[in-house]
Formats: sequence, C-alpha cells, structure tokens
Amino acid sequence: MLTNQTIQQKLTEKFGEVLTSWQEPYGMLTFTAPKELNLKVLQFLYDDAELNFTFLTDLQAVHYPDNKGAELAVVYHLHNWKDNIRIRFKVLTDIQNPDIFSATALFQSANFMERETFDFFGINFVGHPNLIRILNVDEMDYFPLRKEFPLEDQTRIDKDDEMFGR
Amino acid sequence: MNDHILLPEGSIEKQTTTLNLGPTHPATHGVFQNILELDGERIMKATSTVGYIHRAFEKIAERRALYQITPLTDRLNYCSTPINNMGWHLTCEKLLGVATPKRVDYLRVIIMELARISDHLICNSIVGVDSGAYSGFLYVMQFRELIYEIYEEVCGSRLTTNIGRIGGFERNFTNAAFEKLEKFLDDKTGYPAQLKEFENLFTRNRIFMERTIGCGPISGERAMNYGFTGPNLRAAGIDYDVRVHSPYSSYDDFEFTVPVGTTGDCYDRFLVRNEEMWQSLDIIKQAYQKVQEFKGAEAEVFHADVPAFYLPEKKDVYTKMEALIYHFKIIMGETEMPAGEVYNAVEGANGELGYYLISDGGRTPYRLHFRRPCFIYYQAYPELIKGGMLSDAVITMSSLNLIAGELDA
Amino acid sequence: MNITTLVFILLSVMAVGSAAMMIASKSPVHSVLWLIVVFFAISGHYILLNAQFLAIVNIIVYAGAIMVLFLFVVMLMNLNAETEPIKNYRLQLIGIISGGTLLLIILSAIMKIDVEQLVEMKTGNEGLIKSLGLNLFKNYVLPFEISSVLFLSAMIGAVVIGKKDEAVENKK
Amino acid sequence: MSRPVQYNNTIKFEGIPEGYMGEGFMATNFEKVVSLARKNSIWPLPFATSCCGIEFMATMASHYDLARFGSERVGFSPRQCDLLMVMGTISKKMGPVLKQVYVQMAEPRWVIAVGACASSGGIFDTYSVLQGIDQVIPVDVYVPGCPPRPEAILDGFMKIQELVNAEGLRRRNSDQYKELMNSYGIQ
Amino acid sequence: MDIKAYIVLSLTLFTIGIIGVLVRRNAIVIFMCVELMLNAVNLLLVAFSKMHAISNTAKLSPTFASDAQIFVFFIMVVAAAEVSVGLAIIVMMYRNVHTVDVNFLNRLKN
Amino acid sequence: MNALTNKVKQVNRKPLTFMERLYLPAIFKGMMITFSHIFKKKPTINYPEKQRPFSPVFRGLQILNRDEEGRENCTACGLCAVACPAEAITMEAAERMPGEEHLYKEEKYAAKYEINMLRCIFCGLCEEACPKDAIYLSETFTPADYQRKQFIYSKNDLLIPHPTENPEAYSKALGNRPKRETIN
Amino acid sequence: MMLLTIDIGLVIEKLILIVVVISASLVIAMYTTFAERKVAAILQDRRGPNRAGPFGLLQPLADGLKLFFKEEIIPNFSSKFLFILGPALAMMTAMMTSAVIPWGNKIELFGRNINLQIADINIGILYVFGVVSLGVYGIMIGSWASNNKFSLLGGLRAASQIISYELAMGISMIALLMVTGTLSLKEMVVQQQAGHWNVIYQPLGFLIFLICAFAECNRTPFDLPEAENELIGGYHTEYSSMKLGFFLFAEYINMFISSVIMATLFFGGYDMPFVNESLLSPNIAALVGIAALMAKAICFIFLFMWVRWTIPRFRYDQLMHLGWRILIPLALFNMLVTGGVILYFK
Amino acid sequence: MPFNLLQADINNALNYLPIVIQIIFALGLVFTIIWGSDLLGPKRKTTDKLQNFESGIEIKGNARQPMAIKYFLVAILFVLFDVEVIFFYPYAVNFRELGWHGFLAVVFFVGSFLAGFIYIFKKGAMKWED
Ligand code: SF4
Ligand code: SF4
Ligand code: SF4
Repeated sequence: MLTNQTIQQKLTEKFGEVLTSWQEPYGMLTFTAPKELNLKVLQFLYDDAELNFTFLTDLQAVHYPDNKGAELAVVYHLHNWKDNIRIRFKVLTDIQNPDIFSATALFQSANFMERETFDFFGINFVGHPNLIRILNVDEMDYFPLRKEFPLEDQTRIDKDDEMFGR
Repeated sequence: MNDHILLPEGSIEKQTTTLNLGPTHPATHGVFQNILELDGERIMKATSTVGYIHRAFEKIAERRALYQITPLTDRLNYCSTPINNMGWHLTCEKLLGVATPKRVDYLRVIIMELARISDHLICNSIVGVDSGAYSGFLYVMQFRELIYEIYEEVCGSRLTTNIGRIGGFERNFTNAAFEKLEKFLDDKTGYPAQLKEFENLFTRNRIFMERTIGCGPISGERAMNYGFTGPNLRAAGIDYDVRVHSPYSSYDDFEFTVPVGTTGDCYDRFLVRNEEMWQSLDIIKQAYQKVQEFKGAEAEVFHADVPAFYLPEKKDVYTKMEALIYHFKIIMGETEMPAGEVYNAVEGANGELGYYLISDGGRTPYRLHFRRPCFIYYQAYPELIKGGMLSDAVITMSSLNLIAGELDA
Repeated sequence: MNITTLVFILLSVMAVGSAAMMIASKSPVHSVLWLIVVFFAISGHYILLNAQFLAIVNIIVYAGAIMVLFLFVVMLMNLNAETEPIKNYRLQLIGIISGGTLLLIILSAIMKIDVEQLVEMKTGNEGLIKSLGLNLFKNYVLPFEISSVLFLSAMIGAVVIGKKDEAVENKK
Repeated sequence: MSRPVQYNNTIKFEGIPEGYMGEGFMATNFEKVVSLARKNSIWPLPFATSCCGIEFMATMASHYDLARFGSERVGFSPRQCDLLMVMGTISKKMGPVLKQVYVQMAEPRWVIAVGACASSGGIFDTYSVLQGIDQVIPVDVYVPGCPPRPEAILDGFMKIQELVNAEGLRRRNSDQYKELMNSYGIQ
Repeated sequence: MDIKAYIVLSLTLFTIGIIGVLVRRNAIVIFMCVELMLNAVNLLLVAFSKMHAISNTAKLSPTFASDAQIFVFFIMVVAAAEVSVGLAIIVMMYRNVHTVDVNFLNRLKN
Repeated sequence: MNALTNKVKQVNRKPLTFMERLYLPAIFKGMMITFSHIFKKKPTINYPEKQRPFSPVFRGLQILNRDEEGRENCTACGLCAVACPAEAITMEAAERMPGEEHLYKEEKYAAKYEINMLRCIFCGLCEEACPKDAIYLSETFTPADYQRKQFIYSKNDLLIPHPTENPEAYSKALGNRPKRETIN
Repeated sequence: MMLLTIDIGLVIEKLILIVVVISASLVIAMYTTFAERKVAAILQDRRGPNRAGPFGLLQPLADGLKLFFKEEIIPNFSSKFLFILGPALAMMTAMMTSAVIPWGNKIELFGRNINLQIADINIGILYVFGVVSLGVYGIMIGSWASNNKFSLLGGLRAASQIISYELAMGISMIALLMVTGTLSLKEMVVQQQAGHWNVIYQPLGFLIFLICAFAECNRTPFDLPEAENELIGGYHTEYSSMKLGFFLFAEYINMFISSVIMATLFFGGYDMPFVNESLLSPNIAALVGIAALMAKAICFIFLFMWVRWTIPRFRYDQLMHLGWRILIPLALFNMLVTGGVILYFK
Repeated sequence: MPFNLLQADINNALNYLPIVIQIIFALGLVFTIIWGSDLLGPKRKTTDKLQNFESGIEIKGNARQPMAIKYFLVAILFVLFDVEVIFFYPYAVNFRELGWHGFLAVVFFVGSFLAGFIYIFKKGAMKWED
C-alpha cells in the first residue's frame, strides 16, 4: 500500500532537496517544486510503476500578490486510482514572466485547464498547442482572477455600494 | 498542342464545408460553439469554443462568505444542484472540522441520489429527444417534477435549491417530503415503473441502438488521459467512482454497484446512466430505511451541534444574547476559519466534482476553485465526433451531458 | 379554330419559348427549370396525341429523374451564374445564324411537300399502356433485355467514374 | 418555517406601457382578429443558456404544458419565431449572438427575459456577464425569479399575450418603434 | 392536326437545341440541349405514330402504329443511361479542373 | 484497465437478436407504450385557472413582517443586505421619533427598504439572516411585468397588511390558495 | 372537335369539384396540424392547445393568420426568384396529387351524375407517381436558394431520401398492379368493392408502401431533412411567413393525400365494409363512401402521428441502407413472388 | 371478371382537362397567397437581418460549395433504376396475357437489375459509413 511517506521518499530520492515545503493538510501530501522541474516531476509520478499517478485531477493557479518574485502558483492535483491516493504540488512563478512548461503532452486533459489558467492568471504555458483565451472574450486585456482586478462590471450604474457593508 | 494546360499540383482538394454548430443551435442545449469541417455529412475536423456563459464563479466566491457561496454552487450543474450544495458543505465541514450526525448523512444521501436521478434522467431522455423520440422525455419529466416537489418540500425551491447548511440541513424533513419520496419510490406507480417503461422505449429499439452504438466512442485509456470522470468514464470501462473510492456522507454504509461499459460509445453511456439510476433508487431505498430507523429525539436531528457555524434557532436569536452573537458572527462571516488548503471531491452527476478551497483565515475564501467535470471532458468532444456524421455529433453531445453552467463556470 | 388547335398552339409556344429561354438564361439553374417547362409542354403534346403512357413516362423520367440529376449537379457543383464563362459574341452569332439557316432550309423543303397527312388527336389506343405493353413484350423482348444490359453498363460506368474520383480524393 | 403570513397580496402591477398600441391606434375588427390570431399562435424561440432553460423544460413538459397556449412549436430558426425567450445568463461573449438572433427575427417579434440573469444579471454582477439583456435588445416582458417557477414563466407568457393582443398592426411601422430600434443601434 | 405542324414544331425545338450546343460553353447546358434535341425527335416520332394510326397502313399490323412509341420509350431509356454516365464524367472533370467550360476542357485533351 | 473496485457491474449490451433486427417488434412495443399513455390521467395543471399548491416553505416574493399590533419589525440592522448574495436589498435606516412607537417596533427602522426583484435570486438568505423576525419569503411568486423599473419593490409593496387596520387583507394574506393536496 | 363540343357543364362541375377538393385538403391539412399537436399532447400526457376557441379548435386558423401577417424575409445572398419558387412548387405538387383520387361514388345533383373524382385517367397511379417524383423540386430549389448550410444539408438529405424511397415505392406498386391489372384508381376501388381489399393480397407490398409513404412525407423516423436538433429547421430554416406555411402545409397535405392513397390502393377506398351500397340511395351511398374514405385516412394520419411521437429517427446512412438494401430487394422479391403465384394459379 | 371494366371514355385525352384546370387553379392560389402575404406583412429589412442565419454568429465559408460525390451517385443510380422500374408498369398491366413467357423475360431483366445492384454494393458506392 502506497503511503504519503513512500511517495515523499521516492520523490526526494529522485529529485533531492529541490522539492520543498512538504505538508499534509487534511491528509493530502503537498509539496512545492521548482518551475523548471514541473514536467519532470509529473513524468516521474506518471511513469513510476509504484507511484502511478496517471490521472490529472485538477490544474489551476493561485495569485499571491504579496509573495514577491513568486506571485503565481500553479497547483496540480494528481490521483492514483489504483491505490486511491491523491497528491498536490505547486510550482511558483514570478508574475513578470510567468512561463511554465505545459503538461499537455502528458495529459490531454491539461489542455483546457491550462487555457483556463492562462485566461484567468496569464500564466504562459510553454509548449501548449493553442494557448488562447477560453472563457473570456478575446478582446479582454487583463487577467481577471488576479487579485488586483475588480469583480464587478465597472460599467454598472444601478448599484449603490455603500449600503452593502463591504 | 502548345496550349496544353498543366494542372497545378494538388488542385484536387477535398471539398469541405465549414459549419457552425452553435452557439444557438438546438443541439447544444446551452451554449457551445463547434466549428465543423464537413465533407458531406461526415465530420472531418471539429473545433470547440466555450465560454459563452462564463460567469466568474471563482472570482465571486472570493468576495463571499462561505454560506453565501452555496447559492453559487447551485448554478454549476443545475441539473443536479443538491449534489453541488452538499459537496460544498462537505468541503466547508472538512475545512472547519465539523462532523455530521448519521441521520444527516443519510438524508444527504437521499437528496444527492435524487439529484443524480434527476440529472441522469434528463440526460438520457435528451439523448432520446435528439435522436427524434420526444415522448419518453415528457414521461420521465413528470418524475423530475416529483423530485422537484421533494426539494421544494425540503428547502423551498425547485431548481436552485440552496439546500442544506454547513453541518446539516436548514430544517428537518417534513412528513410531506417523506410521503412524496415514498410516492417516488413506489414500484408500481413511481419512478421504477416509469424507468422500466423508458427502457422499453429505447434500450432494445434497433433504430435507437443503431444510432448510438459506435457513436462517439472512447477507450478507457484515452478517457483517463482526457480527464473523464463519472458515467462517461465508466462507460469507457473504468470503474472509478468517488462514492466508492473515497466514501463521503456514509456512502460506505450502502450496498450498490458501479455499472461500467466497454466501448465508451453513446449506447454505453446511455446504459451506464440508466443502470446508475437503478442503483440510485436502490441507495435511496436503503437510506430511507435507515432514516426511518431513527426514532424519537434522534429523528429530530437534522444538523450537527456546531453553534459556531450553524445558525442558532430563530426563537433563540430573538431571546438569547449568546445566540444573537453567534447569529451576527455567522451572518457577517466572522466565524473562525482555519487557514489552510483543502481539496474535497464528491461524485457529481457528471463525475468528480472537486472543490479546492484555500483559506487564509479571512471572512471569505482566499481562492476557491471548482473542478468541473464537464469542463475537463468536453475537450475530448472534437476527438469523439471526428469521422462521425453530423447526427452523431448531436447525439454525442447530449449523451456526454454537457452542462453549460458547469462547463463555463 | 378549334380547341385542339388552340391547345396545340399554346403548348408549342410554351415549348419553343421555354427552350429559347433555356439556352438564353445565364444561370444553369434557370436553364434546368426552363427545360423542365419544355418537358411539360412536350408531355402536354403527348396527351393531346393521346399517348398517355409516354406523357407520364416523359414526366417521370425526364422531369422527375433526369432533371433532378441535372439540378443535383448544378446545385452541388455550385454552378452559379459567375462560373459561366464569358461569352464569345462572334461565336454566338455564328451559332445562331447557322442554326437558323438549317431551320429555314429544312422548313422550306417541308413546305414544298403538299400531302395532307392528318394526325389522330385525343383518341386511339396506340398510346395506352395496355397496347404499348403488349407490343413491347411481344415484339420487342430482345431490345428490352438488351436495355437491361445497357443499364447495367451505365451503372458500372457511373460507379467506376464516381469511385475513381473518390479514390483520388482519398489519396490526398 | 413558520411564517407570519403566507402570501404577499400587495403585488405591484402596472398595465401595458404607453406606446405599444402605436400611433392612431384604432382597433378595427380586422385588426382585432389578427391580434387575436397572433396572440394564440406565439411560436417561441428558446434562447436557453443555463439553469432557467431547465425550468423552461418543465414549462414545456406535461405538468405545465405551454402547448395549451398554442406555443409548443418551438423553433430554433429566428425567421420562424415570434417570441424570443431569453433564459439564462447572457455573458458579454454571448451578447452579440443574442443581438444577431434578435435582429434576424421576422417582424413582429417580442422578447421576454426570463430569470434574474437575463433581466438584470442576477447574482452575477461580474466582469463577464451582461447586466440585463435590455442593454443589447429591447425587452417586452421581464420575469423575475432565479429561476422563475414555471407558473411565473407562464405568467410572463400571458403578459406577452396581452401585449400582442393590444398591439395594432401598425406599431411596427411607427416612428416610435423605429426610434426604439435606433436606440439599440438596430436599423 | 396536320403532321406538318408537328414537323415544324419539333424542327424548331431541334434547332434551338443545336444553337444551344453551338453557342453555350457550359458543358451541362450543352448536355441539356442534347436532351432537348432528343425530345424533339421523340415528339415527332409520336406524331408519326399517331399519323399512321389513322392511315391505311395501320390495318396491316395491329402494332404497327405503336412501334414508334416503343422507339420513343427506348430513346428515353438510352437518354437516361447517357445522362447518368455523361454527368458523372462532367462532375468528375469539374472536381478536377473546377470548370465546366468546354473550350477549356477541350484544351485538356492531350 | 483492471477493475479498481469490487463493485463493478458490466452493463448489459448484448447484440440484437433476430426479432430485434426486424425493427418492427421494438417499434410496435414502443407504440403500445405511447398508446397506453392516451388513457393515463393527464398531470397537466390548467394554470392560471388551477394553481398548483406550493410547499409551505416555498421561497417566493419577500414580505416584511409586522407584529400583532401592526408595528414594523425591521430594525434596519442591515444583516439581510449583508447576507444577500445578489446585493438586491437597499435600505436606509432612520431613528424612530417619539410618537412613532405604534409604527415601528424598535428604536431604529428602515426608512427606505427596497428589493430589486430582478436581481433577487430567492435564495432565502435574507430570511435566515434576519434577527428580528422581520423578513420572510412568501409563497407568492413574483409576477412578471413590462418594465424594468417596476421591479424595485419598496417597503409598501413588501409590508404585510396591517392586522388590525386591514384585517381582511391580512387574513387573505394568511392563505387564499387552494388547500394543499397533491395534484398529480 | 369544335369548341362547343366540350360540355361546359362538365367544366363547371369539375371546377367546383376542384375548388372543393383543394380547399378541403387545405382545411384538412390545417386541422391535421392541429390534430398532430393534440395527438402529440395526448400521447405525452399533456393537454395540447386548448385556448384558441373551444378546445383550441381555432388554433390552426390562428397559426395560419399569424403566418400570413408575418414579415417576409428573403436573405440577401439567396436567389430571390428561386427562393419564392421553392415553397410554391412544394405547395403546387402537394395540391396536384388529389386529382386522380376517387373520393366517392357518383353523386346525383341537379339532375347530373357527378363523378367524385376530378380526373379519371387510365394511368392514375402513374400520375401519382409522377407528381410525387416532382415533389423533390420544391425542397431542393428552396433549400438551395436559401444559401444556408443547414438548409442545403436538409435539402440534400431530403432529395436523396425522396428519390431513394420513390424506387421502392414504385416497385411495391407494381406488385399491386399485377393483382389488379389496372392503373386506374377508380377501377381498383370498384374491384375491391366487389372482392377483397388489396391488403389481403399484398401485405408485404402494403408494408413497403407504408414505409415509403413515411419517407416521402418526411415523417419520423425519416424526418432527417428537418431534424430540428441537427439542422435547426432543415430546408426551411430561412423561410418565414407564408412561405414557411407552404412548406409546413405541403407536408401535411402530402400526409393526408398519401393516407387517402393508401386507403384507396389497399383498403378499398370509399368502400364501406359490411354495408351494401346498392341498397342505399346513390347520394347516401356516396356520402357513406366519402365518410368511409375519410375514416380510413384519419386512421392512417393517426398512425403517422403515433409513430412520429414514439420512435427515434434514422441516421442518414441507415436511412439509405434501409431504402436501398432492404426495401428495394424486398419489393422486387415481392413483385416476383406475386407474379409467380398469380401465374401459377391462373 | 372485375378486371375488365375499361370504359371507352377513360382512354380519352379529354380526361386530362380537369387536371389542367386544377393546375391553373393551384397556381393561382399559390401566387395569390404569396403575393398577399408579401403585401400584408410588416417589413423592416436591414442588412443584418437579411444575412443568412447560422447559429447567430458570422458565417464561415460559403454554403454553396461542391458537395461530396456520394450524394450525386445516389441521384445517378436513381435515374437508372427509375427507368428500369418504368419498364415494369406496362408489364404489370399485361402480365396475365403474357404468361410465363413474359415472366421469364422479366426475371431476366430483374436478374440484370440485381446484378447491377449487387455490383454497386460490392463496390461500396452506397457505403455511407466511411
Ligand atoms: S436567473 Fe438564476 S436560474 Fe436563471 S440562469 Fe440565472 S442563475 Fe440560473
Ligand atoms: S432572497 Fe436572497 S437574493 Fe433575494 S433578497 Fe433575500 S438574500 Fe437577497
Ligand atoms: S429585515 Fe431583518 S435583517 Fe434586514 S434590516 Fe430589517 S431587521 Fe435587519
């Protein structure tokens, strides 16, 4: 039976100390990988007969505006269906040139998810076959889910904000 | 002859027509655009565009307290809203460390399985509609109406249920609700009889079988690589089901099987959904039995005892100071939220519906991401329909059960 | 002037007029439609001659099948008016003149003959399906069978041509 | 939940707004007959994008049966329909499509905005959602609710019927109507 | 009706067909002109058949007059066969060279 | 792929039998099913002549409550507005003046209380948020209307009838719908 | 033959008959649309239109009037003339088929013996066949003229479907002809009145004919040309107003006429079983005959609708497969067997 | 014998007169209706409205494009088979008189019909699946 310990062990064996911030919030193994290594880690997790993380559950990003130099984090959720164990790992990148290798070659499912992440956060997935906006209109000139952008439609007039306690 | 004409190389090109299927095409049942390259009726190439009803759920969620996010989740997969609501509550409970009593779990299971049925029945009957047979759709819709009545009895709304609260339900199930449930489960006049009839209308009808068999197939490996989950994945032969893999809400207390198909074509998807409805009926029956076993004061339990997160009773609010303070705190969203990251998944009607919640301890989630199964498996659609005919594309679309609200978030 | 003559003249004008329109109209689709009108007029003539079977066969075969095929080709090949090559007016003139001369010559030759030969109108059994059928299957069995061979070869020809095209297409 | 009262019976309702009858409205019997015919034969074009569309299904289904009003022939070609039923969120990406469909409908045409989203954006006060379809096309009847109950949809539908019944044959050629169209940039 | 009237009519139609073949360059229209010519002939044949029906020669053989109509029938048959193969060829050519201009096609011959 | 769980069940996908290949038996069977529906009771509700009973907890058009003496319950605490995910509630608070005790129950009251019905999603959170027993979602659905501005429901439209001044309307508001029985 | 030799009375009589038949078939077609909606509703546990007039009986009038007063749209890129021609042709062909149908026996009125058949010609069935084969033009021209891809696809489907099923229909009719030995519909009815209904001799032929009639009328399971879920409106996607009305009406008229033809060919036409017409006065007998024919036609119309609301539709290739590889050989087989059996027993 | 009820007048061309009248009547009706509806309906023609409808967004490519040859093959084969079917009609009317002799001729004819038929399917001309 695969446990979080074995996974951590195997990963550190393979990649050494570059994988950091090992955690287990709510039972899910979490770590951070350098952004150059994201594909290598994914590939290793995928190929290793024992680890066998062949299912990419989720891929998306988080914006930490205060985390200077590594404002954007791309989060991968992987799932091993055989042993039914999930892990999560993050790749941090700088908001100025957010280039990250695309996982589309490994997972077809990453295609839309990376496009969505690009659309929301502007992360540039290198090697993606068709990295264009997916949900928003093509003319949009910002990345709406970054923290600094407002939620509301700025053109709306019939709303009186002061009444709403926020 | 000197004016002999040399044909330019490659002048014999395959003539294709480009056709927009969507965004307002009846087959899209929502809003997707597919640009098809057709050779006659055969699809040579397809490109999909989505985002026609993008509503920025995730951004809204960053501005809302936890309980205010429940109405948002309603609008993800609106064919089976309660599952989304429950999934969200489960996620919050996981984050906040709230344990729910068994009775609540069972009630939740009932509601969730009802939702699954209402989703699958729409999907399957829409496959029927898209293949040209309309009546079956209206027959089963009468029972969806009954499911809606049950919802309405429990939460006061039909579609966008906003059902349940963190820690339980907002009110106990009334007798009327249970009566309606019994009516629904009745083998003679209830849904089982109708489902049987629906099967008779379709499953062994040669026209229907020919329309669906071999239409939009996908292999198990491909499906996995494309991130399929739920009935569509199971139709391709992989028996991954969150209810079995990581049981939540006491799903491990129930006996049920996971139907799987072999080829992942429309017929398999149809059959798998059909069988899942039978399984759901079974689960509901078991859960209902278990619920009935609670007697006396136990039968009044409909929420966990967590005053910090569950709104106190109204009459206490009017009279007791302590209750009023909790009330204020909860409504203002000033409950103590632990900082942390949590991923929780439930088996939505379309597959693994995941919630990735990052909390920084503030009033609202720092970031909330929905793993929407539709969104992920929709990218396989061009591959599924390639080489098929236009009619196949339509049936494939409806048998995938694409829900625009979930897809575009 | 009796009604038969009247109908004859009407149908003739219709036939000739539509035929002229057919070669005159720019768009092939219109040409097809005019030709269909010609066929109707000719069918009308057949009925006037009481060749009822041929009249309806003319409609079924020509208007109902062959012209459908033409229409198919014209529509599916997208032969709009634009694809009609620019006309060479000199050639046209020459064509019309030579055609007209031919007509005139033969006409004058015919007018020379003055035998009054009447044509039976509206009655008579020759054109009915019963007598035609008997004749066909009694005296013309061999051509009948040969025509089946003709069909067979036409079928094979069409399929071979069509399939060859497909093959070329698929190679691309 | 114990409620102090069950029903709100002080419902607001204003009649058909001015201008629908068109100038010089004189209901000849002939016009009345035509209006009556139109009223009973409204073919809807369901522009259903999301949740509200699901409730529309219920409206079409056996329990509520929109067919009773002579409207079960839903069409998806704008040429053939009389009533554009906009149900569900209309995002900014969808706006032009909606407008195009509206523009291509044959006169006389009516629009009903079903649900909070179509009417005003609803809870989705966000950068990507159109705050009400009346920003791109003129709306005749709004149906609030999220989603509106089938009863409410039928209610809105009957409002449209009243409107159709009241409308003269000439309204669509009137200057007022042209002005309305122009204000939406529709020629 | 005098047989001459029919001769004139069918001759006119035939001539129109000829003119069409001469002046039009669209292969499909030319094809249609050929059909027109065939029809003109058919009409004449039927007229002759009916002419003989009331002549004395008809008495000799009971089927004598309807023979001409059988010919017409066979002409239609041949026309159908011809059209199907002919149009198949035109379609194929069109898909190869994207034109149905006979002059152009002519130059392709070698 | 091997089975991941021990609960697998293969769906029944047998090939067509000869009878089924004939098309007609299945068609005939289907036609019998549809035919049998001719004799079924029609569940159609003849709205608007007949109305379907809503559940007593149905979340419809809001009402603002008064107490038994007819005083407004709302104290303009703003919780409902905060809770409202659609931001549909707008209100202005005012201090109760002396002599207005018969109008307002608490010291503060809502001078203006408006709900934008087009925005409201009838989620019921305002009802849950209210600490003063003041706002409820009734069993009425909000009616459709012709113009957008009609949908701002002000306090007058929302307040329940005065129990003492207007007892008829009040009793009507208590229940004028058909008795609850299941229709289908 | 002089102008005067034509019986003016006959012309007037026929004219009246034509007007009556055409308007009757229009009215019946209108009410068939209504019946379709009602039948659909009943089969689907609904009520169907019931607000326009008592029981919704004015519904078709409302629809017709509304369509009449709707805006005409002729898209920019279409050929205007052809665009109008398409529906007009569809309507024309639909209205022409009724000419050879014997609606009833002779009726005596104003001292005249009126034949309730517009034209009793000796090639009746071939006439029907001919008009049906022209039916494809309306759809083809209309769809092509729209210049819309959905229309074009619909038109293509319609054209290939109609011509394919015409073949099987023709062959299945031949077997019937072998039994009756005549092409005149009137005679067929007379024969059936004397003997048995043809369906007894030709059950397979009837089945094939029925299926083909479904296909020719574009009814489910052969309604691909206007499959709403695939092609929006099929060939009439771009049509509005009365031109759309023509396409819709033509479809229903065709359905009505083919029901009548099936009743005439296989079910004895205006022959009322178990009633000895010779005992009744000729006028009553004729009326009974008309009623019998209508009753049979209504049964077929109901069948059309019933099937439509029950089963799914075919896919294009399956449709072609059914038409070409199953029905045509089957019809040929039926023809040969019929011929052989009749000759054997002769 | 009920099969011999041919009356003299049924063979007369005069019987077609009512059909002509019907054609004229139908034509008149159709064009009156089209013209009337064109006259009476409201009109607001705009460039956008008169564009073709294609799911509400700009049209990609031309609708009138050369289509697959398969459709075309159907039409060709239809023409051929249709004419063959026409041959059966005169036969069917006379087949009692013609007896086994005629039957054999037709069987041979049908034989070649079937040969063509089988050839077509062998060649896959009617194969829609690929
Ligand atoms: S109004 Fe409500 S139910 Fe309707 S589409 Fe919007 S969110 Fe969905
Ligand atoms: S019901 Fe919900 S949306 Fe409506 S006012 Fe109350 S809180 Fe706001
Ligand atoms: S209604 Fe209730 S929550 Fe809202 S302001 Fe009044 S007292 Fe506060």
